[in-house]
Amino acid sequence: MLKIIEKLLQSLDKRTEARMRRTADIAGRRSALAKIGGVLVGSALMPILPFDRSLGVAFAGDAVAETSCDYWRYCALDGTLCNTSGGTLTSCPAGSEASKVSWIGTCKNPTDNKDYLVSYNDCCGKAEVNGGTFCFTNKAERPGYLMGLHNDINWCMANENKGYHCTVAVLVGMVDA
Amino acid sequence: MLKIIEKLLQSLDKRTEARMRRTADIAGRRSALAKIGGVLVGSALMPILPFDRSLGVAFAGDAVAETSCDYWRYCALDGTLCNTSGGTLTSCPAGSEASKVSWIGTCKNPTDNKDYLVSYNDCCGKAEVNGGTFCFTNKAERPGYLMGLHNDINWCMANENKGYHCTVAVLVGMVDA
Amino acid sequence: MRLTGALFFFGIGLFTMYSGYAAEPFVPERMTVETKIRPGPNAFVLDQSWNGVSRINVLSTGDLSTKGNLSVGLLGEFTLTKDHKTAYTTSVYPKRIISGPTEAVLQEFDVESLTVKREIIILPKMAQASPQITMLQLSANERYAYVQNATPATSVTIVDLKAGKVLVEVPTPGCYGIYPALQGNRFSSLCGDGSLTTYTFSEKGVLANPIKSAKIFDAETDPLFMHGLRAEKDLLFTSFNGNLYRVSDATDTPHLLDKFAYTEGIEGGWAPGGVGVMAYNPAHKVLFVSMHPDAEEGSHKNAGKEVWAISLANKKVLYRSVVEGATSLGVTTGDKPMLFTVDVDNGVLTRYEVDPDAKFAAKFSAKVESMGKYAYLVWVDD
Amino acid sequence: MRLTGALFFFGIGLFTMYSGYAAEPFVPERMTVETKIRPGPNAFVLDQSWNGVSRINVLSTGDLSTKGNLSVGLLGEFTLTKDHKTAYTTSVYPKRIISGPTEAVLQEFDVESLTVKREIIILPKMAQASPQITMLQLSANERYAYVQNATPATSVTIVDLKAGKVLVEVPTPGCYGIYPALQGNRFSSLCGDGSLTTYTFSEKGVLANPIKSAKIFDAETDPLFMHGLRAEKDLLFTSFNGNLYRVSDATDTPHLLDKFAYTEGIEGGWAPGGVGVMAYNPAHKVLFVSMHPDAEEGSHKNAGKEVWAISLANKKVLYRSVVEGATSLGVTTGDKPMLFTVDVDNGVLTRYEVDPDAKFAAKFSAKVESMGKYAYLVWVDD
Repeated sequence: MLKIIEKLLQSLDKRTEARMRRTADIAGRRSALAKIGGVLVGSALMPILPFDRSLGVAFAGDAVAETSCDYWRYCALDGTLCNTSGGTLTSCPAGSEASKVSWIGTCKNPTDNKDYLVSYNDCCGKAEVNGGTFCFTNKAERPGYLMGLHNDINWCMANENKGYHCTVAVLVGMVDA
Repeated sequence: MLKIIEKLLQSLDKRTEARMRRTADIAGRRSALAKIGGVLVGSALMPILPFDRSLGVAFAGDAVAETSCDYWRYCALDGTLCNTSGGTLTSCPAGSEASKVSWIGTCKNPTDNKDYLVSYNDCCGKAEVNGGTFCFTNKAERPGYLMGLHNDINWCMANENKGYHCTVAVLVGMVDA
Repeated sequence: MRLTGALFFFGIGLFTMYSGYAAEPFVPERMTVETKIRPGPNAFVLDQSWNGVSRINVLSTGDLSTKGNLSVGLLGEFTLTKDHKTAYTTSVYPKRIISGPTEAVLQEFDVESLTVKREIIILPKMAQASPQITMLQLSANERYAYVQNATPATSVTIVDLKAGKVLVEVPTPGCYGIYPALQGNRFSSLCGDGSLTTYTFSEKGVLANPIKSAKIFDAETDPLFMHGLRAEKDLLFTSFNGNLYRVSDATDTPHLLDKFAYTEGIEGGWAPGGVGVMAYNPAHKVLFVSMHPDAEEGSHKNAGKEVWAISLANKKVLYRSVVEGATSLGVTTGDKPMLFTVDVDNGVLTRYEVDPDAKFAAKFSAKVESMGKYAYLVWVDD
Repeated sequence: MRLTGALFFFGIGLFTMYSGYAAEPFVPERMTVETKIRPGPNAFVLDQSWNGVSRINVLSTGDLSTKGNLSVGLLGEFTLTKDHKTAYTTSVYPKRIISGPTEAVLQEFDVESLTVKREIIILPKMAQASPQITMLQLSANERYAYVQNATPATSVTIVDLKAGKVLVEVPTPGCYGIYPALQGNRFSSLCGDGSLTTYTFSEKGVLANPIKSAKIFDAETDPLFMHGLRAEKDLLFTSFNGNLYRVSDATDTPHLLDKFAYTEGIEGGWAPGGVGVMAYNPAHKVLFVSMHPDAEEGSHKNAGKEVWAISLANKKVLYRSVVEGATSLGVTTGDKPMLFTVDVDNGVLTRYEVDPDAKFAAKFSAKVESMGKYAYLVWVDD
């Protein structure tokens, strides 16, 4: 599993490297990422995917609250939960903006016992609220040499407004065993 | 006692008002203050007065440590003690700068049972150290309409570098009963 | 392991995938951004920083859950329009945060979306003061913002919100705090000589001569808290000693209307203390004051151990409610008041239900912790 | 009351006054500013902020008293010259602290006076990363500073400290962390494919082709912590699982020299954890590692409950000292090592005396609390 992500990231890195030699401009990088598409580019998904909370509903029987760090989706989340900051499990609080890039966790859903890819997007442009729930879990987290699995960094880094506000956990893929 | 300080402050205010009508420049204000001289202008004292710690020595028998908020000089000190921040009772820590203006407390020295005027100067241009001792005492403290007795304000306000680092307590006068 | 989601990384437009598990389709979720805060009345808690972002945390007065925040610069001050739909802050953004040239900024926020609508650069001499409602106020018609300055000589910057720029600076020597008049381009300020002084200006920024009241209070023996409130047409102030001053600023020269000691005849050395020491409920003409016992010179910032409900009509203390610690108060204006307290010592916001049929007793109903290291003031919607 | 000091307010040049009390003259004190910190070895504790000033608190290793601090911007990183007389930081100063354009700045400090000597503006793509020693390093001759970037694509900014400006940006795709070579204009970086890649540049900023090692580690099954250390001529890394890798970067192509499992045969599921997980004492060739029990996938940032002393000579664990909690370690380099730990969970800096005659057992000797909410790393003078 990690190897697959690793390869994807390497591929990404090679393409961006080539691009970087042409331009060091952030907008340039952003469009390079957008062309490759996918998980690292949260905002690129937004116009394409319809909003769907069916998974949230399906797992409503889950004993662990979505505002608890023990909730299954948060297996590699280093940050403050957006649903304790004015947002929801998958939405940023009003007045903040979605991070353009994100890191990925692979978490097991206790309901169906399957592994899901979770995109941990930061919400940006504000300071954290006071009193939000801070989580610090690191399952399959890796140092920055596997950047897409790394959470010791501000994932608002690619936004114009880089202040860290909170983190959402968005299901973006499923791992078939 | 308060009345005297009040009058002095009013006098100060009237002069600075006149000056303000000529210029809103901070440097201008600074020199106006310097001409009036005295307690509110900490830095103006520095080239004039020889360093003298005799009072500190005289009160060495005092039971209360100079790093405790109960030390007698700190009767109206809202801030972090410089002597727990790398400085001393009357000196700013290295790399910071003395505030150009200050507020005044009147504190009773238990050794001679006399009241002293204490100039609480802030040290400026750095953030507070972690782990410094924070004191919050307000004897004869007054709202900003008696600005020279007011401690709910950043007394680094007249410095170019306004970051609040810590506060010293300098004896500048004695009250004769 | 095979990664069903692998297509997802590369395939744009092909986002519905099927897992091997049952026949349930996997639909990737979409990240969104809330465009509005959750509906319902808000509490605004100001957590001021001197070396980083100051925050105004916005909470539901219903369940005290967090709706979001406004993030501003150092030394943040805050105010709201009368309809509570627009918020203003002043704060400073020095070049190197704790050093370098200071840029002072007035920011205008839409409360419903918690977004910055605009910025207006103001004079960098803005008072670098602890939170006080009197540091930032709006004019009667909300066209002007009044910003307290201190260098330490005091003045007020008048910001023309229509033009989006500073109109004029008003010298207010010896006076501090801004109390806007109910009408006109006018505000008053509390002065160290015991007067209230009124300042008037024209749309073009021409200043009239300030008008000073007779001596109203004695700054040495009975100093007033800055936290003055509007009660009907008058201004209310309390002294450190527990005297309530009712002042009129309706005519040209402000003047004292009434003064009474609400601590008189009550044992225990009680006195008001904190920052936002009073809150006023106009529906019942009842004032709430944060009170601490064993008062002495220098105890005027002590957090309240009780909140006293005082009838302005008969000048009596109606009820003394025990509270956990109250640096500042806020109260709703309607018939069934909810009282809020913040305690800067422990960062707690607490809600109390006030019962008008029980002499305005305040009963604890909820609290939330971690409102910040410097949570000084609270504003509440009805 | 009569104010003897009244003259003082107005009289310049007349500062010696006599009180009515005895014959003791009152001499007004003079406020001063320390020009140097108190002498003696220092500990530097980095408390990083993401919404305000990051601090490097400077303490005496002798009594753990505070000597002062360096105050820098958000996301502060820190390093020292070999003689510990000059410090460098990188941090960001966005226009509105948490929003607006980012200015990234390298700052040079004189340690003895805790003053900023100069600023160099660097690329704003500087990695907005939690503290890691590998984010900011100096070249062998200390002429260049290496700054880690991430957008998230990774690169390194080379800052020419002689010229006082950025020399060149080196793309380091798939690699992260900066390990300067012992000689020349060269550094290496750890890569997700399990290699170490070496980058060389000329004084003019011309980049040589990067040289990638053979695969040294497996990022999935035995990932390395970023916190690599220099041990004599080699680089030391530990994996999450407790394998110690000794790598040479002395020749053109970096290569693995040795690898051994220091947890082998020890019960309890111990593994290294934290941020600055290792510290090395060259006098004895002993490595200290922060270890936690019951390790599992995802526990690699857990604070250590023990510090293990490992002999590099015979590849054995010499002693397991119980500690209160250790996120990062620092150790003096001499004959009688002092070990320091910081614990980011509670902001505590702790000092231990290490006894070389007792198998390098570390005995608690002092601690200081309140080192900050994000006190991640510690550096110590000898």
